[in-house]
Amino acid sequence: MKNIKSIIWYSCLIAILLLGIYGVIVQTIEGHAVTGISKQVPWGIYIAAFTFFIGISAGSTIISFIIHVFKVEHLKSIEFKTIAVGLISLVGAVLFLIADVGNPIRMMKVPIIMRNTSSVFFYSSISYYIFGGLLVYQLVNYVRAIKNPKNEKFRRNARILAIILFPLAMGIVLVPDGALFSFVKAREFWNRPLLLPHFANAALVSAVAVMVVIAYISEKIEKVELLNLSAKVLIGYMLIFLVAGVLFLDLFDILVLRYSEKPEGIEAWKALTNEHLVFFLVNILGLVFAGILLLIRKGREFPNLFYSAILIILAISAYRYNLIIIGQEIPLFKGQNVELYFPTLIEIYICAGVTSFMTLSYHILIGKLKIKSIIKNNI
Amino acid sequence: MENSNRRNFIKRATLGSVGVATSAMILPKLKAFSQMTKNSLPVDSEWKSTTCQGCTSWCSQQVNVINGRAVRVRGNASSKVNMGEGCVRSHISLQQVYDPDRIKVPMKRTNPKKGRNEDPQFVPITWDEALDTIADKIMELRDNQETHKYMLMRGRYTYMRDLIYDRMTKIIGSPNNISHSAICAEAEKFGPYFTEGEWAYRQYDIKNAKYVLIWGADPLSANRQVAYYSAFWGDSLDHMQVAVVDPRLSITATKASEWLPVKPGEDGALASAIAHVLLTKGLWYKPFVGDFAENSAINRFEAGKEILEEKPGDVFQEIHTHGLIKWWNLELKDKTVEWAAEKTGLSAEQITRVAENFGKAAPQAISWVGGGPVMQARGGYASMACHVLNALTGAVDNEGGALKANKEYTISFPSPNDYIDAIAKAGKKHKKIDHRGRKEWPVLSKGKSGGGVITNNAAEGIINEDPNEIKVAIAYFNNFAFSCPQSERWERALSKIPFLVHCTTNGSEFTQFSDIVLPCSHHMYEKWGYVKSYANGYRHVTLLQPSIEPFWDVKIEETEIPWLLAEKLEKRGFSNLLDYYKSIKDPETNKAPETDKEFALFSLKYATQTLWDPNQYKGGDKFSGWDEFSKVGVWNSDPYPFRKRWGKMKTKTKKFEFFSETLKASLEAHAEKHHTDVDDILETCNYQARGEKAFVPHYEEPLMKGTKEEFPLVHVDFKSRFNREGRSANCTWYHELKDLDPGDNANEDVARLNPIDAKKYNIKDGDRIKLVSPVGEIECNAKIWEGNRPGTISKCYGQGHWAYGKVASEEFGKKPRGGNNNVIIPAEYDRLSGATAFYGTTRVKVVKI
Amino acid sequence: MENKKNQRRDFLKKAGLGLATIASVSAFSSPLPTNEEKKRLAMIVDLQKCTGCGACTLVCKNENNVQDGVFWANKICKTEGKFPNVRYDYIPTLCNHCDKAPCVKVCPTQAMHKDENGITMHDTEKCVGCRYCMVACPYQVISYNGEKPHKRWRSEEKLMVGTASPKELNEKVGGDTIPYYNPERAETYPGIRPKNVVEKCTFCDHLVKKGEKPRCVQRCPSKARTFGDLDNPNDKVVSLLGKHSPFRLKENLGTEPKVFYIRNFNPGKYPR
Amino acid sequence: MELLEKEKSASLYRFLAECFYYPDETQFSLIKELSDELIGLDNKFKLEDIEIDALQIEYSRLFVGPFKVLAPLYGSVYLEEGRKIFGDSTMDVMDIYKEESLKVDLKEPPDHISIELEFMSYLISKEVECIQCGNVELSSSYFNKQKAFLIRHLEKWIDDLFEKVMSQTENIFYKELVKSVKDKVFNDLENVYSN
Repeated sequence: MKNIKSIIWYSCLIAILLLGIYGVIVQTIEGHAVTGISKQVPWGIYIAAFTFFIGISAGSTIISFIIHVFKVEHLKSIEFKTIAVGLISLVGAVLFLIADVGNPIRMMKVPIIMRNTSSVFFYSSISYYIFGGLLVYQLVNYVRAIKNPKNEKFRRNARILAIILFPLAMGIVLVPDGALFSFVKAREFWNRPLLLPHFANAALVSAVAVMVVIAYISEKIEKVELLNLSAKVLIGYMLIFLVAGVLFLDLFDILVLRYSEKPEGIEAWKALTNEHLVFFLVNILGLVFAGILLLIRKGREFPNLFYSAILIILAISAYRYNLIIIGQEIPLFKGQNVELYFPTLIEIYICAGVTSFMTLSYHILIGKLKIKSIIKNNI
Repeated sequence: MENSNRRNFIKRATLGSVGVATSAMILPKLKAFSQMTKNSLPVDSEWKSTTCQGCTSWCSQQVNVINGRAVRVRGNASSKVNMGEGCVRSHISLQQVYDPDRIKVPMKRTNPKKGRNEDPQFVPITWDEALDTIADKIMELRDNQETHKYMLMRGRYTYMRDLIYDRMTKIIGSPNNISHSAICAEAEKFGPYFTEGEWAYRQYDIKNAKYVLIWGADPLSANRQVAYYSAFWGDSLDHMQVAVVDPRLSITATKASEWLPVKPGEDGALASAIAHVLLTKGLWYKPFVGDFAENSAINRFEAGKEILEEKPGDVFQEIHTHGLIKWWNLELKDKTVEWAAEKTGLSAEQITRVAENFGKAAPQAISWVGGGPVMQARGGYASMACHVLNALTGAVDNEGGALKANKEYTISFPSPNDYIDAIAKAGKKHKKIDHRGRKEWPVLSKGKSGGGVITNNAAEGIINEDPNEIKVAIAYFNNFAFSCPQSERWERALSKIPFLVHCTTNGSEFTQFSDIVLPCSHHMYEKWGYVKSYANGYRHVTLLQPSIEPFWDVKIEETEIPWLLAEKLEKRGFSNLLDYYKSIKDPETNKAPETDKEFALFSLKYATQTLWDPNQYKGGDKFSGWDEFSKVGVWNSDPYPFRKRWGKMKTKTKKFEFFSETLKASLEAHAEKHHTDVDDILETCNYQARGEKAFVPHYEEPLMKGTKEEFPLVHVDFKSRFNREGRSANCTWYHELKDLDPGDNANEDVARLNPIDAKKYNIKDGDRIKLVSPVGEIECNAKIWEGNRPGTISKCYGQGHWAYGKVASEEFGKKPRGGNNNVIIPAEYDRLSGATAFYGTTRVKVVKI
Repeated sequence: MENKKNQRRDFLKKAGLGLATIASVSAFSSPLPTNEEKKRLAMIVDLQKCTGCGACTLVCKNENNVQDGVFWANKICKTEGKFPNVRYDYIPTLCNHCDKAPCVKVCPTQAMHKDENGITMHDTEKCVGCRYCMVACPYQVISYNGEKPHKRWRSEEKLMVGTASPKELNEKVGGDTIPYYNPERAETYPGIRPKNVVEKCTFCDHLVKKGEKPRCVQRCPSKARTFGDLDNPNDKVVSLLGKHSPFRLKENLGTEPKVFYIRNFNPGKYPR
Repeated sequence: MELLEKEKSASLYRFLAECFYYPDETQFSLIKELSDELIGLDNKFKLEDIEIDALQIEYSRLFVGPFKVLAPLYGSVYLEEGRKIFGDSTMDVMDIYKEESLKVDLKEPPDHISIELEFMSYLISKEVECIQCGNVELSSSYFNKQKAFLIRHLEKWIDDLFEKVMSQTENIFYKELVKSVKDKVFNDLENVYSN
């Protein structure tokens, strides 16, 4: 029974991955003309997805830091997974970038050969190399630490690295990536001081939510209780706190857009309440309902915690999508038409493919390293 | 050592001494260098002079040919008319000449059935086969003594046209050479002719003008002299005010101080009111018109009051004009501003303001008459009403005024009379297929009854075999099945012609009905010819010259094709045409042409000899010979002689006629021909005037097809600044820049509605709609636009080709891209001039799809 | 000498690609630094002279072999007001060659860069295709080649038996993809830009280098454009800027654009 | 008759200039075509027997050089101390070209032999033009310019180049070529521009 389920699950993942590969092939041959991007909206769903996953990557690294440094014993069990998720979503985010740029090979050379130190892109691409490298090293440390529970050296290494990774995640992953947008003066929708906190907050909450989902699924499928009750409660509180933060910032944004009466604000508000209404509602209502779910007593337990996590993930992806797309759809000049962006099938294929690839990688990472059992033993 | 070396060299480089100079011919003049001051282009790059015929501005242009390819276009700086400038449409010609959908080889039809939905199933044939077939058909007519059943249709032309349009038709023996003039703007010439004796368009001296009142013309985007006016418009705005009368916000209106969004067809009312204001406020230009007699009891014009003169000059002493008091009594006295405000839908204040400022600017106050108010049923009188304002302000022939064309000295081709044989003579005697000169068709071109053409009515003639059937027809540079209103009639007419030849660059709607298709050269890049035009106080004669080698098997339709046909006819025992053509010799060598190519060149040199031959010099630019002329590409006239025509006009009275004795004579002659009186003629021809009013400029109500109840909106047709006549729709540049016509959208064909109407008929921006008129319907997109007069729907002409190429039609031969206005415009005419009505004639309703 | 060798190799590479014409044959050495003075090139558009005809847009496409749907020179146009008081405005746009160009700042690879005359140039060899410049440019004048340019001209489909396919025509007349291809463009920048990179106006640097004006300036039918050196007090641009009060697009962003506008498109002296 | 001589002289300078370009296929066939035009060249100069590959190798070896340019084609190398490119003499030629409102299009230093030879050819053909229009004053000014240019530039270094090439190569084409150039320059100075 379990076998059949997992076969179906894996074949689904592989099918989606193949679809993604097909998309990549088509896009490589035809060029980005097969996507929905235009002169006015040069960045589409890839960049939205990129911001989402880079946020998760940084967020889950920060969680691992919290677990490690504050010695949150309840969460010890997911410590390794946070790093794994951090690494995989970083790879995923970079894959989205690769899907997005015209010359991926050239892009890989950006921080090494082709440098422009005034470009934020330069710093964020450096950060992917450093951050990625350190994450791999951290992962190795963990594996070694788990495999050699006696050897304190690896634990110490892991702790030091966690401490190093935290500012890295905050400072060189989240900041440049958030800033990637807010530095752009041309798009007033992005050029706001509160964009970065919003961006970071959303990153954290989505990372926690992803961890909850992983924990829940592991519990259901692998029958391993990763989180005990107090851990769940702790996470529940964390989520409430973060969701509230994001909601407050959302509310602030809405008020500013609605009442500032700057043309961009009015246009953005129009977009939010017309073409982007669905995403907007998913964003706000998702967070509200997640908050409500979490606030009720059962909310800090499975499966309610899981449901709220799902809602949060949906809400944050909607937020990312709106952030990227509306920011560009607003006309730059008075009298100019609003140009709408719609992702094409090929774009959706590729997005799904990359996501499926990340899921598969996670399975392989966890499965092949046989860490499952080790953890079990460890606990 | 040194010495021996030198000797060696000298031996070797005696080299030099035997004919080396040729190497200079292989090499470009400069290779390592470029001239700093001049354009430095790649070595094998050259600018060749030719002419753009994208519209009838006919600007002298130069083509940059690099490695044998035309790459760039610019205005020819040697022209004093367009002065090195050219408008945006000149550049689109590159996409025309390099249009992949151009026809490469002659083709013949294999599907005998003709009709809109019949695929002609063309197959390629050789030129020989094509011309043999045509020659056989012509010989058959000649053998049967029915040469009058031959017909020649032409659209655009160069002045080489006479060789095919006139001489060939006459020598074959047919009266039926039908030009497109009447779908151009014949009515625009009507007003000037019957007031000052000039059957021609005018040039306007905006460099010196203080006020320009424009009637339904859009000189910054279409016809005439777009290049010249564009170049000086901006700076002229410093010293001139502009008022534009147009139901839609044209680009000229956006660059004007006043926009008068008149109700379609009511221009005449506005013109009369302005004249009324000028007279009642004493703003007319006295040195030209004259003034009240010093001892006269009456010394001003008062609204509603007739002025009685016992004998002319009693009360008012005119100087260079004739009949002012008659005009006032017959037309103007009651045409108050309030009356006009109601008719035109404009505010009385605006009319008064415009009229007063216009009058105060006299004599540098131009009344600029475009096609809009005149290419209407009854438009001839509007043409007069608008044009005479120029006389009231003294702008006629004056600095800062409305001028005629300068003198030029081209030579017409020799008379064909000696080559017209008995058969041809008999054939020529038949009546023409377009019914000109009949009672209901006065067509008073140059004052002569039946003097002009009624292009669009030829379709009726063909369909009804009235006066006779047409068996063989040749057409070139035209597309009547697209360009003539109620175009469906042409589809029926062309289907009826048993043998139709089309000389064309692209397979067009017209071509779809042809039996033989002959691929033609592109006028600007592959053709020999010349045209004339005028602006800036000059007239130029500009050459069309091949700048690139034709890359397909194409021929020049006005010279090479008739020559080749003449050769074929000669082989069949009818040598008159070839003999005639051979009589046109190269003026330089006095050699008769032997090939089609020689004929094309020799005939051009013949026609322009006085311009380039220093021994025959008559005026204007002087050249050392043909080579220099051909290199420069354009001849300029002497500058304009202002005020030379005052008192010497070619009218009956030699004066500028407010009361047109000239028109009176013409109309009376036409009436006499049909044994009736002028009133009867006017009634037959749908005019409202009776009695003497028929001879003064006056307001006539617009004549529109359809009822207001069923078709609530009035259609406003206009021309795009990208239209190379109707021929740019297969160019991608045309479509992607279409939004440069204010109100239009790129890559779309839109009909524009005012938001008020849009709300009334529940149409949203971007809706797919159908425009339905009493005669047809077209599909396009809706555009909601404030620059449109409520109650009207404006749509640009130029799209809606169902056959012109891959880009022009959605599905070639079947489905048009956009809508062709001519499908919904009814075949209506200004019968006095023969002009086809395009404006203020069509009522439509909008149906959402 | 090592340098020379490289240049030589470059040359051979080019020749191998069949790009060598007589003109470029002799160009096997790298350009040596010229002693020409540095300039601060700028353009002035006189909106009163401008008639909104779009010739700038079209000749630009012609000069630079720009594909359908892409505009290096573009426009902003708007209709305002209510009938009959309607106003139409038109502002031609192009790359502003900003002194503080946001596109140059954000470009990760220096593909977008300033040249010695203040022209914002682009290097297709370095371009990653990340489109950050497009996002950062406040004027929307950069385009991205999402596919191989001039798709229409690569087609082998014929309209009917007696016509040619676009490809056939191009081969017949000897153009490069398009039959009216302008080879001069290729002197400083790819004649037709490859897929997956951005492209934009270069102030016709290939013409400017030869002492000519950009093509849109040369061919503006209403002579609305003036082009010159801001650092040269005798240049016409300087005196024009002094005579009128110019404005620039989105000056508040501090990008220091070098395309100036003077006077009004709409000269209406009465309320519209 | 003198006019024809001048025309020929201009052609010869132009031809010699062409010979100093890199002999790729186009250029080589151009040279060949031109040499056919130059009736009277003796067999040594006939290019039929010369292999283009060998010529290209030789050209690269002599004038471009992978490591060391054996016989640089720039005047400044011979005229300036320290053999630098772009010395005062280079500036001088630039000025001279500028006076004629000519701009060097070639991506080479302006004192490259091809450019200088072409410039001579240009001056002579200008002179011819002026003679044809009957502009005596201008034509004689062009004549003087030719003389000045030869004396100020080509004469000064052509001999050095000649020596260099003669000593560095066995290639008949280039040997003959530099010889011809040198002969032409000195011959002209002695016979044409002597007074």
